[in-house]
Amino acid sequence: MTVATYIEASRLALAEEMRRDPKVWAVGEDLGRGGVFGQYRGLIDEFGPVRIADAPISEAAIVGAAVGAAMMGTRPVAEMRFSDFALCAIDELVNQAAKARYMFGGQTRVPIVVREPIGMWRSSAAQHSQSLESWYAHIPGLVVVCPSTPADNKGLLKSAIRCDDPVVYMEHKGLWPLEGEVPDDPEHLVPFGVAKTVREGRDLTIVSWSAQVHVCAKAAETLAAAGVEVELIDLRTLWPWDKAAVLASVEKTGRLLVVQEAVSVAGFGAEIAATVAENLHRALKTGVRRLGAPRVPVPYAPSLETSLRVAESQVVEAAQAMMKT
Amino acid sequence: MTVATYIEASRLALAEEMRRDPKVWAVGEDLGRGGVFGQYRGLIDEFGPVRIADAPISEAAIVGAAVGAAMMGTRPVAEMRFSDFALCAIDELVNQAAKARYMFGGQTRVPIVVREPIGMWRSSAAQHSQSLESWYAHIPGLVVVCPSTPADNKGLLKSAIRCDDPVVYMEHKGLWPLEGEVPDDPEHLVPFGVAKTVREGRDLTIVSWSAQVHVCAKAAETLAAAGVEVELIDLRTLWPWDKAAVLASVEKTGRLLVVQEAVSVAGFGAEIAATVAENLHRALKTGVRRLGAPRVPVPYAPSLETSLRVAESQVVEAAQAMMKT
Amino acid sequence: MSSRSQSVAALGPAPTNLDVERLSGHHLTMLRIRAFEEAAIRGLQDKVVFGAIHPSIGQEAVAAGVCGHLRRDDVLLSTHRGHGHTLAKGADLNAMMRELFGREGGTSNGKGGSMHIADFSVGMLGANGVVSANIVIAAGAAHALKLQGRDAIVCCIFGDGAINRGPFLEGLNWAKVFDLPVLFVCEDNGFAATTRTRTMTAGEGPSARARSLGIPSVEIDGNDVLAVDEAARDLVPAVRGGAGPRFLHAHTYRLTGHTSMDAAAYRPKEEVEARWRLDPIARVEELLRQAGLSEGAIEAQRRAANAELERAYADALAAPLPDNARAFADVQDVGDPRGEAF
Amino acid sequence: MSSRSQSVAALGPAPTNLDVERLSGHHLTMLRIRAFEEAAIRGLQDKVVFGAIHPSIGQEAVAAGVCGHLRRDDVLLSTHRGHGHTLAKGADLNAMMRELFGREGGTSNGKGGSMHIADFSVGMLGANGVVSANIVIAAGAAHALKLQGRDAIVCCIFGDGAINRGPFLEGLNWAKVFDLPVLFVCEDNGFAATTRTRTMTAGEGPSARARSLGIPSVEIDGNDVLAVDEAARDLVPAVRGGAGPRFLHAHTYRLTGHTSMDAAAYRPKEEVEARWRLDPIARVEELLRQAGLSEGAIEAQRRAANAELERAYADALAAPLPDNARAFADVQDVGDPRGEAF
Ligand SMILES: Cc1ncc(C[n+]2csc(CCOP(=O)(O)OP(=O)(O)O)c2C)c(N)n1
Ligand SMILES: Cc1ncc(C[n+]2csc(CCOP(=O)(O)OP(=O)(O)O)c2C)c(N)n1
Ligand SMILES: [Mg+2]
Ligand SMILES: [Mg+2]
Repeated sequence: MTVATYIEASRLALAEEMRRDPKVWAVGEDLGRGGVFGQYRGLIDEFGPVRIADAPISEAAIVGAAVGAAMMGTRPVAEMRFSDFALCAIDELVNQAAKARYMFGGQTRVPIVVREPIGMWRSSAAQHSQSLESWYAHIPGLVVVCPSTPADNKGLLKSAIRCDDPVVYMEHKGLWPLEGEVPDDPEHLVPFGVAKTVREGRDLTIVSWSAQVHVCAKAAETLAAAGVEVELIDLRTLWPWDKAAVLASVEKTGRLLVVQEAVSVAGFGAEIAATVAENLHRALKTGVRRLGAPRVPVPYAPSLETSLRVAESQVVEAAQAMMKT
Repeated sequence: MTVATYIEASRLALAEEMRRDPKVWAVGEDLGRGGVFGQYRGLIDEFGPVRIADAPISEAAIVGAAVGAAMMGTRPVAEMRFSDFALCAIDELVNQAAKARYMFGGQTRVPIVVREPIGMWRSSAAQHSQSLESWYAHIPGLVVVCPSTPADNKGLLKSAIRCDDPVVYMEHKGLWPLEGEVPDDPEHLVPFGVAKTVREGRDLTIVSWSAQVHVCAKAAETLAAAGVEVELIDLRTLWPWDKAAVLASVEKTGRLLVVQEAVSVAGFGAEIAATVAENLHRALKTGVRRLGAPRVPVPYAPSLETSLRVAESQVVEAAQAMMKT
Repeated sequence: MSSRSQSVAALGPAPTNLDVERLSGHHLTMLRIRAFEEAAIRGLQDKVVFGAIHPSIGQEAVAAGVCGHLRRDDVLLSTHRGHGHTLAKGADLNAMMRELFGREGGTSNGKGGSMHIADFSVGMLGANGVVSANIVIAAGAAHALKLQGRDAIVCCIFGDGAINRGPFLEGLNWAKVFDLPVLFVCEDNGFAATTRTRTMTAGEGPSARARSLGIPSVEIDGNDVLAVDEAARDLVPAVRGGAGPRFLHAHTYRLTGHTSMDAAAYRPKEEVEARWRLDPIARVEELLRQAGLSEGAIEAQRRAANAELERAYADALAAPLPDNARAFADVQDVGDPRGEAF
Repeated sequence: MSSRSQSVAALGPAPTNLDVERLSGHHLTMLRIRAFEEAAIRGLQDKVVFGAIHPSIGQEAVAAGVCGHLRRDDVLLSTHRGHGHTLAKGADLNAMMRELFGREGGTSNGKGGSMHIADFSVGMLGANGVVSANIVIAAGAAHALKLQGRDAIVCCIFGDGAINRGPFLEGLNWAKVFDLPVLFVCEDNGFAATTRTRTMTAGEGPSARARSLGIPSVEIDGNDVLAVDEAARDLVPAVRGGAGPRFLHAHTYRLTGHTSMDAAAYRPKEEVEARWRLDPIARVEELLRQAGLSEGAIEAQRRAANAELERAYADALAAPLPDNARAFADVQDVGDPRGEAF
C-alpha cells in the first residue's frame, strides 16, 4: 500500500499498464506537459512523445483516430480534458466506437479508453462542469466508469485499459487532490460491475457514485449519530452496474435513496430507482427517492454553483423523511 | 379538418409558420429537392431557396449557424436528416444552443428547431435507427418533442417553431405514411407538456410516446377483449412532460407500464417509472414496469431488427402479468 | 449490364505498350462490381435485400485502379457507397451478397448490411454510414501502423460531399502532423445525394484543401482506369516508402441515383446520357479492343462476372437467416445486453 | 502594468502623418484591456474572482485595431480569451468586472463568468468555452444579417489552435458558400495552451486554409496596432460592402501563461523577454512619442486606465451576490427546472 492522491493513482495506473503492454499509448492535448490537470506529468520522460502523444485541438480526430488505432491492434487512451469537450467527438464515440464490434459482426474490437473528467469544480461554469454519465450508460457497447477513491481510480483505470471494449472513464475533477491508500501490486485490478459497500446499515440504502459518495458518507455519519443506520453503496461503474448488490441491500433495508451530482431528470439515478421499484415493490417500506441537480446549466458564481450541489444536509433530511414513512 | 399523412402534416405546419412569420426559415441537406424523406417537398416553390436553404454536409455548421442566426433574431429550422447525424453537432446543440440563454444571463434566446427523425425503420442498421430522446430530456435548456400522429405533428411543430427556446423535434421515420385528421386552423397549436389520453381505463396505465403509442393502442384493444381496461397516455413531449396526467392516472389504476422503442437502460422510461415510484408508492398495486429495447445496437437483418422492437404481444403479456399481482 | 454502356465516346489513340493482362484484370474487377450492384438493386426490388443501396455504377474504375495497387495487409476504409471498394480489396463476394440479404454467412452475419459492409480478413475496415467519419478512423489506423513499424498503408476513400465536414480537416491535419501512411482518395462524382456538390463547396475543392494542409494532391479522370492505375502506381509506393499522406482526387460520375430508389430527376436526361458515353467499363473495353483483345474474350469476362453474381444471388437466397441469438452477441464483454429490458 | 514593457525594441522611423488622436484612442483601449486583465488576475489571487482567467496581455493591439473599425450594431464573437475583445467592442467595464466577481449587475449577473463574458447590448455575442465553436455561430449570425438585409457585419475572433477543429472548416465553408458578411480574425499567438501550435498544425497555417476555401487572407504583425488598424480599415468596409467573408491573420504573442495560473515553464525565459520588447503597448507609446505626444500625456492615459480599473474593482467587490433565484431563471420558458430534483 502507498498513500497517493486520486490524480497520482491514475498516473500510476497508466504507467504500470504502459510498462506491461507496449500496445498501450495515450493521446491528447498538452500531454507532453502533463495534461491540463497534470494527470500525465512525467510520463513522457519514461515513455517518450510517441506513446505520450500531444494532439491538435481536434477532439473528433482524437477519438476517431483512437478508434482506428484500436481496430489495428493498439490500445489508445484518449484524453478529452473536460467531459464537456467530448461533445465534439460524439459521432466518433457513439456511432463509431460503440457500434463497430456489433455492426461488423464481431470482426473487430475497439479497446479504447476515453478519459472524460466530469463534475462541478471551482466555478468552471456551464461548458466545463457537466456530468453526462447517464448518456453513455444508455449507449450499447460502452462501458462507463466513475471512480470515487484513489484506490478505485488506479484499479479501475487499469481494468479499463485492459478491457477489449470502449470505456468512457469519468474521473471527478473535484477529487484530484483526494488522498488514500493505493495497492502497489500491479496486478491488483478493480473489476467492472462490482459495487463497493462503503458502509453497512439496516435502515436505508443510499446508492451513489463519484464525488457524491463522499457527501453521502458524511451524511451517513450524521445519520448514525441520529440512530439511522445507512448502507452506503458506491456503484463505481454505471455500465455494467451492480444490480444484484443494490437489490440485495434494498431487500434488507426496504428503503432506497439515490444521490447523484448530475441533473436528476433522466439521470442514471432514474435507472436505479426504476429498477428497484420494478423488482422490490413489496420489499419497499417507502417510495424510492432521488437527489440530484435541478435541470439547469451550471452557473459561474460560486454561490449559485453551490446551490446546485446536493449537500450533506439534503441527504440527511431526505433520509430522515424516508425513515418517518 | 383535412386528412393528411404524418409527413404532410409537418409540411403544412412549416408552410403555415413560414407564411405567418417571415423570420422562419429552414436549412439542411437537399431541402431544395424536398429533403431526404420529402418533408420539404414543394416548399421551395413557395418560399424560394433563401428560406428553404440547401446546406453542405456540415451538421456542426447547420446547428451552429442556426444558433447564431437565432441569436440575431431569425427562427431557423435545422434539419438533421436522421437523428443519428445530430451526433455530429452535439457541441453546438448541447454546449451552445441549450446553454446560451442561461450562461449569458438572459441576454439572448435561441429559438431553433432541430428536426431529428428517430427510430428503427426498414433495416437502416446501427447508424440510422437510434432514438436518443432521453439524452435531450437530460439537458437543461432543451425542449424535447416526440409526436405520434399527423395532428400532433402539425400542432407540435407549429408550437416548436413559435417556441423561443431550442427544441429537439423528433419525428418517427416509421410514421411518415400514417394518415389522420389534421386541423386546418393555422392557429391550432398543440401545447408542450400536455399528454394525450388515447384511451381511458381503470386497470392499468400505459405511458408511451412516438411510434410505440400505436403498438400500445393495439395491445390495449387485445387487453380490453380479455377484460383488462388500459388507460393509454401519449406523452407527446418528454420535456416538459405531463407528470400530473401520469400521476393522476396511476393514482386511479394503481399500475404503471412504460413502453418505449429506445434502449430501456437509462431511457426516458426510467424517469417516468422512477417519478411514479417516488410519488405513488402507496397507490401502486404492483411494481412499475418498463418495456424497451435491449442494450444492443440496431442490427440490419430484418429478423434481428424486429427482435429488438417491443411487440404488441410483449405489452399484452406484461400487462396481464401485472394484473395478476 | 445496361446496354447504354455500349456506345462509348471516342477516346483517341490507345496508349502504347498497354499491359493487357493487368487491364483485363481491372476489366473483370469492374464487371464484378457492376454486376454486384445490379444484383443488389435487383435484390432490393425482390425484397430480399433491405435498407438503402448506394450503387457505385459508373465509378468502378476508381475502386479497381486504386485497390489494384494495395496489398492484402494494406487497410481500406470506405463510405456508404462501398461495395465496389470492398470487392476490389478482395472481399468474398458471396459473403458480401449474403450480408446484403441479412443472412448467416454474411461478412457480418447480417448485422451490418450494405452501409456497414466490411471484411477485416482482407483489411477492409468498413463502409461507414456517417459521411466523413471514416477519415479520422483512417488516420488512426495509419497511426497504429506507424507505431507498429509496419510497412502496410491505409487507403481512405470518401466522396466529394465529405470534404465539407469537420473530420475531413481534422483527419488530414492529423495524418500530416504525425506523418502517417495514408492515401486519401476523393471519389468526386459531382453530387452529394441530390445536391450538386460544387454549389455547397467553397474554394477550388478537394485538392486545394488537401494542399493547404501540406498534402500533395493528384487530380485525374476517375473514369479512365488506366489513369487511376498509373496514379496509384506512383502514390501507393510513395506512401509506403514514408513520404507521408498523399491525396488522389478522382473525377467520376454516379450513373444511377444516390440510392437505388432515387430517380435522380434533379439532373437532365442529356447530362446522364452524355455521362453514360463515358462509362468506365465501356472505356476499358474499348482499350482492350484497341489492344487487340477479341470481342469474344471481352464477352467471356462479362459472362463470367454475371454468372458469378447469379450464383452468389442464389447462394444468398438459400442461406439461413441469422440465429436470433446473434442480436445479443458481440455487443461487449461486460454487462447483460438485455439490461432492464426483459 | 509590468515594468518590463518599458524597454521596447527599435521600430525604425515612425510612419508620416500619423492620426495621433486615433492612435491615442487605441492606446487608451489597450491600456484599459491590460489594466482589466491585471485586475482580473489580482481578483483571482484575492479569491474574489473564480474559475480560470485567460489573460490577453500582449495581444491588446488586435482587439483595439479591429474593433476600432466596428460599429455598435456590428456583431462580435470571441473565445475563452475574450476580455479585450469585449472591452474594445464597447462593453461596460464595470459590468464585466462584476461578472468576473460573480455578482449582481455583472454582464450576465454572474452566471457566465470570464469564459462566457458577453454584452449583447453592444453586439458582443459572447466569449466561448469551446475552442472553435464560435466560428459556426458567427457564420449563422452573418447568415441572419444577410436574410435581414442589414449592412452590419460579423467579426469572429479565434486563436491559432482553433484552426485544427472541424468547425473552422465548416464555418468558413458556410460563410463563403452563402457569401456572408464575416470578418474572421485569427489571433495567432503561437500557442494552444502549453503546445506550440505549429507542431500540431499541418501545412502553412491559417491563411493558406482560408484561401483554400476561397476566402482572401491578409497576414499582419498583430502587435503593431497601426498595422491592425490599417488592415481592418480595408477589410471591414469590404465585408460590409458585400465582398463576402474575409480573413485576417494577426501574429501576436501571449505574454502571460495560458491561464493566470500557468507559469508557462514550457517556454524559455529569453523568448518571453524578447517578446516583452515587442509589447504592443510599449510600441504604440513609442509611436505616440515619435508623433510628439508628451510623456506626461502618455502617463496620464495610463493613470486614467488604472484609476478606472481601481474603481471597477472596488465597485465589483461592493456589489451584492446574485439572488439565489437566479440559479433557476433564464433556463427556458417551459418546464420546471427543479424537475424531479427537490
Ligand atoms: C454526417 C452525415 N450527414 C448526412 C448523411 C446523409 N448522406 C448519406 S450519403 C450523402 C451524400 C454524400 O455525398 P458524397 O460524400 O459525395 O458521397 P457520394 O454519395 O456522392 O458517393 C449524404 C448527405 C450522412 N450519411 N452522414
Ligand atoms: C473543443 C475544446 N478543446 C479543448 C479546449 C481546452 N482549451 C482551452 S483554450 C485552449 C487553447 C486554445 O488555443 P488557441 O485557439 O490558439 O487560443 P489561445 O488560448 O492561444 O488564445 C484549449 C486547448 C477547449 N476549450 N475546447
Ligand atoms: Mg459525391
Ligand atoms: Mg493561440
